[in-house]
Amino acid sequence: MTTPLLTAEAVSKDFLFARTIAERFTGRPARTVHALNGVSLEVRRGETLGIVGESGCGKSTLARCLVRLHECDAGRVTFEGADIAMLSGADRRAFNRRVQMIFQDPYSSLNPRMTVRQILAEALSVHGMVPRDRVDDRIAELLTLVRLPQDAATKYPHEFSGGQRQRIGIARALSVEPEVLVADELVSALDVSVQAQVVNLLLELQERLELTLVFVAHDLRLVRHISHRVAVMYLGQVVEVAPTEELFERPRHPYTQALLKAAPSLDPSTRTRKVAAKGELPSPSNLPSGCLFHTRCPHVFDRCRSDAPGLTSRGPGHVAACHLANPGIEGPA
Amino acid sequence: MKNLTLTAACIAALMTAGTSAVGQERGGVMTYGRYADSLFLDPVLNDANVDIWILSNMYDTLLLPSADGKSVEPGLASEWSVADDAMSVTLTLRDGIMFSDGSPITVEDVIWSLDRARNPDNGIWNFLLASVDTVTAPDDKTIMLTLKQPDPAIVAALTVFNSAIMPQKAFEESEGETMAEKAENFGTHPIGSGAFVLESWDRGATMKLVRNEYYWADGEDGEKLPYLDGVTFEVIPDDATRILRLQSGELDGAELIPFARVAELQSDPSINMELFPSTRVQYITMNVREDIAGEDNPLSDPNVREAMNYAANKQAIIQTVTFGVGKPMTTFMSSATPLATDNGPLYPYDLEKAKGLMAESEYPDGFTTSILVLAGNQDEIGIATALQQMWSQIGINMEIQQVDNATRTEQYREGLFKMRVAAWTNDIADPGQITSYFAYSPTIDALHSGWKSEEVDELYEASQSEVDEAKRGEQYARIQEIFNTTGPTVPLYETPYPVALQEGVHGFVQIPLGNNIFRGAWLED
Amino acid sequence: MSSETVLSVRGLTASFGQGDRKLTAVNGVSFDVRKGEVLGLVGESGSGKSVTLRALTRLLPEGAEVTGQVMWRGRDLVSLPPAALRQVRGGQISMIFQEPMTALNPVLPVRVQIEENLRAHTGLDAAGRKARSRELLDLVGIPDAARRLNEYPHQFSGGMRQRVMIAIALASDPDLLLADEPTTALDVTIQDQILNLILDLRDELGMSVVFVTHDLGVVAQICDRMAVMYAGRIAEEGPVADVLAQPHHAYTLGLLGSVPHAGGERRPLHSIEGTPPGLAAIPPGCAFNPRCGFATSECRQTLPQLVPSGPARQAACHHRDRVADETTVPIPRAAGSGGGR
Amino acid sequence: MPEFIARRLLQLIPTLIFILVVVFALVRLLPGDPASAILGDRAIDADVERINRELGLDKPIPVQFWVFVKSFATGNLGNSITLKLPVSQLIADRLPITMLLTFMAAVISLLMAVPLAFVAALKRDRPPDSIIRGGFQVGLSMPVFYVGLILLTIFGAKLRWFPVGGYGDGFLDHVYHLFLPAVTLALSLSAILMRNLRAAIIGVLDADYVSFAQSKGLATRLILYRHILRNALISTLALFGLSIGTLLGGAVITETVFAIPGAGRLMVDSIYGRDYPVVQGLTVALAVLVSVTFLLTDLLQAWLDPRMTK
Amino acid sequence: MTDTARPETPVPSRGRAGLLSRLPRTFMFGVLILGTLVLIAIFPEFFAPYDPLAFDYSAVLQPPSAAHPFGTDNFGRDVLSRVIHASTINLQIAIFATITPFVFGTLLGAVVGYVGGIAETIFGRVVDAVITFPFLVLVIAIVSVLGPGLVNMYIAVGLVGWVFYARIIAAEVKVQKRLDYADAGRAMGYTHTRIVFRHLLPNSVTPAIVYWMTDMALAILLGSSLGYLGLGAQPPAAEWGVQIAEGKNFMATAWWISVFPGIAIVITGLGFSLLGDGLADLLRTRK
Repeated sequence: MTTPLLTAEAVSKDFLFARTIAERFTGRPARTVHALNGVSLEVRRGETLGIVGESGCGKSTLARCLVRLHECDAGRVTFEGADIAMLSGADRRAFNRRVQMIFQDPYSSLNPRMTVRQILAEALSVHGMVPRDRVDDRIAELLTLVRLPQDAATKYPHEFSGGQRQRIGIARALSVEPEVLVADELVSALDVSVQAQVVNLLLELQERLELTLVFVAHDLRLVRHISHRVAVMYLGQVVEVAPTEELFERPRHPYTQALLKAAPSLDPSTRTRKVAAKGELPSPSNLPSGCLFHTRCPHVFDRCRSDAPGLTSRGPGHVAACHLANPGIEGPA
Repeated sequence: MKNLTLTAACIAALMTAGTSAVGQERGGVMTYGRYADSLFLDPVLNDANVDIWILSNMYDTLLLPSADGKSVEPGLASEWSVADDAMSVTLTLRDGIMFSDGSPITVEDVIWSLDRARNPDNGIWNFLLASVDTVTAPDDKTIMLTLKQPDPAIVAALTVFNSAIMPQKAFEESEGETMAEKAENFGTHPIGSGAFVLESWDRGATMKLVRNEYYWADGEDGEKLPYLDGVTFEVIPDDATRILRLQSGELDGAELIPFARVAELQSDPSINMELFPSTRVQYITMNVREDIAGEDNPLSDPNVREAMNYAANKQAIIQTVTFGVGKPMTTFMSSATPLATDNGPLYPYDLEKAKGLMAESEYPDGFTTSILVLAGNQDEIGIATALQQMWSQIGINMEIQQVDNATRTEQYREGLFKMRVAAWTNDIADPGQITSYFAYSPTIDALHSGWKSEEVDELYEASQSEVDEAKRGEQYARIQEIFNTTGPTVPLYETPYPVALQEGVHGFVQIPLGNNIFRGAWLED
Repeated sequence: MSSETVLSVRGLTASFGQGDRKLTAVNGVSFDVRKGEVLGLVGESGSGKSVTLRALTRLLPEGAEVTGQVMWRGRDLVSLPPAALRQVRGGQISMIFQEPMTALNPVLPVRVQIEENLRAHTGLDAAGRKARSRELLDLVGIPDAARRLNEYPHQFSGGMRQRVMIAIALASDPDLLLADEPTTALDVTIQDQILNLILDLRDELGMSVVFVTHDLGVVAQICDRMAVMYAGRIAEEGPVADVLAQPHHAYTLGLLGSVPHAGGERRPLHSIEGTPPGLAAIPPGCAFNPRCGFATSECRQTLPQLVPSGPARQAACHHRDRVADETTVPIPRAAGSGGGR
Repeated sequence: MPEFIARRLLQLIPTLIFILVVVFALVRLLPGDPASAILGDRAIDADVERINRELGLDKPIPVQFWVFVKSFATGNLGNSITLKLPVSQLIADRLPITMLLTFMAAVISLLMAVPLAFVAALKRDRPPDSIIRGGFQVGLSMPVFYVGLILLTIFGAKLRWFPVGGYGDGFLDHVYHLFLPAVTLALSLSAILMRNLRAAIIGVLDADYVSFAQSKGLATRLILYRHILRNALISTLALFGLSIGTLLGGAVITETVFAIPGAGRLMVDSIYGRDYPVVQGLTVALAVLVSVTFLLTDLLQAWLDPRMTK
Repeated sequence: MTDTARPETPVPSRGRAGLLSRLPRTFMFGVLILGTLVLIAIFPEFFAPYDPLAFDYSAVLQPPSAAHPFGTDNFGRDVLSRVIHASTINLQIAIFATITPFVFGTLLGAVVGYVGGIAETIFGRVVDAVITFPFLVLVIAIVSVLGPGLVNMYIAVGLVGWVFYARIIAAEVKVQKRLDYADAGRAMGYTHTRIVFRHLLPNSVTPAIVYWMTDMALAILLGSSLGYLGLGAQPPAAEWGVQIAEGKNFMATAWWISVFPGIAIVITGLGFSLLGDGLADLLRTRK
């Protein structure tokens, strides 16, 4: 649990909107969405790292950078110490095999024109996982692994429910025997009862196959349930990382605090009529100065508007990016 | 000496052609549907039938063709005579003739017009006056043409559109640097000597002519012609639409009625379906060169050509293509052409004979060839389709190739075609023109076929200066005999001009040369 | 909060199609809405909660058949003529939707979309409508209302769009707000804002709210009473705190077990096996029986009726007593391809 | 918005260059030359040479191309070979006719397609829908020249409600004359538009904002026009714009059948007549016209759909 | 409706027996029409009572009768036999005029849509240029260059027609490539070629196929328009458009020459259109 398996080092990623001709003539710079702004994170072997944040915080972009679906603009992502952007040929294929991604949308993440057998066989054959004559056996094993009936192999994705499709997606990822699974909002499109089934499956598989899991989600309860450690993201930055219990019990960043407070609790007795965080997310193409959260922070003071706080330690394995040591309770750190 | 002077009575005959005894009525505008618009209203520099066939309404000539196309009548010149040695022609201008702007027509105008028309640099029609050496005016009423050699066609040539009399002054005052540019500008609002004058012209759509108040000829009622206040040409390329417009009463007349519709319109009581005699002949031209683009050409074998002629059932083609309107040809030129021979229809259908000829030819087993037809032209397609079937019976496999006019003309001119469907109309009431193109090899290689007969060439050259009508008739009889028996064509039929007119339209004629003559036309109320 | 009933639904049934292909999405649903209360309709996809909501004002696609009774101010909305129904819709009963991006007409400025409501239900003149529109945007917390009225939906953020939709729904002071998962598409902090806004407006305007959601947390936070729906029927109904504390229906119990609870980290959730049935294949008896650990042959044969099961509570479960005693969901014995552990 | 227009106009430049090159190449590849077309069968070699010399066609192809490009650069499109008129004048005379015809056809097809698409969409898969779709399908499947002749026979010659072809004098008369041809031309477009619009309306009918509008208690008419039609038209509009090019092309045959002296017929006549300057000038003029139409439909779309100019 | 939009319920699997009954009725009707047509087109001799090219001067312009159900034309040819034999050529036109544009346009569109960027910009300009040419005029010009006849018509249509397919496919691939399954393929380490042709194209091709059906009907119409202008099928071959053009002059006296081929075109167009609509329904259920 000590050597990071996968790390993000000051990763930045911008998306450019094509300039219009007139903009080119007037020399106006292209409109840029700053999706990631210097994210550093490490994923340790065997752990589940939860990444939470609201839409537009960059968590999906980060997940895609981790598997090299996006190339980062600055910083680097390393896998076992090697910069993944430098990998090519067989190395790149090996990386692609060892680090797998599973997707949010159970309806669009499977090719609707391929049967489950074709989907799995393709993955198996492209990476040469098993000899040709073993393909069917392996598919059967995979189906069992994700608790799908054997006759699923001959069906098309549209013949399955959302939860079953997510199992197919998981089976596809597992077919190449990866070490890391990056799950992007894996269950958020599913009904609650089905969500629970998939979460249970994921937990079980992780244990059995000794997988490392990056679990990206916006549902705090789920992340809390599944993760060893949690990173909170806001506007393309990691604002706080801590072991799960530590984070949920003692959040040190005002944004984390607001997030936790805003999440509706199942306990009707905890009702408040106080809004957890005022205002809305600033535009990611026009970032605020200083601390990115200062426009919405209840504890904002002058320094927040000019200086960007770095991640500083708040305890064992606990870092937060706030000028206040313990916002809401104590003074500046 | 042969005095061709005719009296004004003949003009009256021309005027009344095709009309009933009803008295002429004056006024009104006749609307006439044409298949295509004119391009260029200059008598000398124009190139096409769409111009030629209506030019005479705007530009008058010294002499006029007769209604049957075979003889000549007075025009701007009231009298003419050819010298005994046939080396000059003297014409007398009519008194008080004026251009449409009211200016007098002078001998200077005549000299200028004829000199322009015969200038070898001007247009493609100057050959008609090629025999003229000088044009002079002994006095202000008399025109004298002196010739380089006798020309039996010279009188007829003076009826042809390109020798029309134009106002020198107005022409030269037209805008433009060169004569060609002046002609273009003059042609868009011409001042002429014909019965009508151009009022407005919406290119491709309508052309409006109004009566020329200064026209010289008198009508039946003793007043000046024309009877009509004007003529409006509507351009309607689609045959069916043209007929529909006639039937709906929007047109008073429509030209080029498809033969398929002739019977139908004949039975329509409100429509007068006219079939004006013409010099139009329909035939197949065969390329008779030994080889075409390096390939052996079976059509060079006279036996093959003769076989094809016998195997072509002209009567059947006349039935299916012209619906009985056409008639079989007796010689390569139309029967309305002066000096045309008539020894019965050429090559009556005889399949057995044709098979026999094929067996004697170098291609007893037949061959494959092709024919060019004008794309979309139903008559030509019909002819080719029928021939294709007929000739298949003597072992000839003929492919039909539809091409547009420019492509066809190019292949034709360069001698690359194998066969083509073609038609011809005389522009002059003389056999010389058609013979020059069909049989006399120096002009265009006998219809670009590569056919050549020394004897025909000599006879033709001799005939061009032969003024003895009888001798000339003999020369032409021999030319026709040679061409009809060995020539490069399959003569099919000759057809009249099918023109449909409303019941109340009188006095309109299309003469065998194709000219639409509106000056005697009148509309019944 | 008074106990005056404003809306009374009895035996509401909504079906689509005809003959063999007839699908019943809502089957004999009955409930009351009292003045000023927020009633939560909870369920998973396909449970019929949204169709129920839309059936109240017959806002269903052409071809849908609605029967039963929806009593509103002494009139039955199910049999109301269209013209009269239009007066009720938007005037007395307003509705807000899940996706403000798709529920707002993308090609019309916000002003038009508010004013057309005012024009339909109020006698205000042009100036009055304009003033009222601005007032409404202010009311739902949209800054710079005068300018934003002329903007188009795509120029608003997600949360602001939801506020716009609420403003439109409130245009003619409705007495009942039908909310169809209005916060599902929003981030938690924005959801928090909108939920508070709805509660504030309820308090200020004295409306009643029917709030459809699949999120038990949202129900816990804003509803007074809740009805849990499963396969087109109400499974159980009662005050929120009571139902969440002690479900009387096995489905409610399973739903609660599926939600991660603090303290249960990285342990299997008490999920329900299988998936909800499709409308075309609703099992006989209790629709939940194939997924239910309590199921007996009775459940497979007899449809349980919604009957009182405690103070102000009703449940449609043959084994409500056994369920009430359980704290976690038992695993069905007939489980097929594998269990949750 | 001005920026949007500027961008679209700039995009036109490479398009026009491409078209110029293609047109130049195409007309020179045509077999036969203007002389053949003009003189016909009776041409003798000397005449052909004379005409080619007059037209500058005896010069090498690169020189001809240079002259051609120069003529466009200076805006002087040259003179028609057959009609002996400036090409610019011919375009000015003929193009408006085709434009009016196309415009009328466009309006008529909208008038036919929109209400019937509504009926078909609202009565989806029921008899009115089937009848409407079947009817349009028949219209779509009929050759244009055939439809034209049938309309002419019935409404022109038999009933005499409309003139049989021609163009008439004065604007109203033009409109009157162009009515039947416009209907002919509109038939296939309206079928395509109807199909597309019907699908769009069906799509929009399911949209949340329609439900929302209904939940506001709005009158049905208001919902149909303001909420459904406007949104459905947006997607159909792109197709409509694209179809204008097709319509302009279809005008070739309609103009021939109805004897309308428009640009379509001029184009075909000029191709047949090897009237190079006219073919070149007219093609470019048509391309500009079509591009402007695309631009206009884009603008209309942007006006209807504020999201486009975001 | 959120409730019904995404049913959690698995769709019952389609058995073979269920397949027929699930097919849209329009599709079945289209298949019926075109199936019959293809059968006739393959074995015209079997259906045609006469030789379509045989003249019979004794039976010219006969109205429909027992001997000649569709009458005869001005050469005495049997119109029914000509309509039947024409079906071969017309189906050929429908297929050959569209297959190259379909295949080429689809492949190019897929690549352009996937690559995007500068390729897309260049493609956009080319498409603009081609679609700004009035289609029929361009085809007439090209046919004039190449000479009339069907093969040259196919070439002319092919030179222009691919644009429409490429546009459709490029737009669709652009949509599809943003879907997760495309990313899933990339995350699996699949090659671009595999992703484009194995994954994106099969999912993008439906609108092109549907358009293809319409295009085949349009090709027949174009063939008939070119036939009217004399640039299409060459005589004596029977082709419906040519037949209509041939019968144009007989509309008043012998309507049967043009009406029956006209009906044949309408029915064929209807068949393609129904098939297209049906295919659209059928292929869409997979999504």
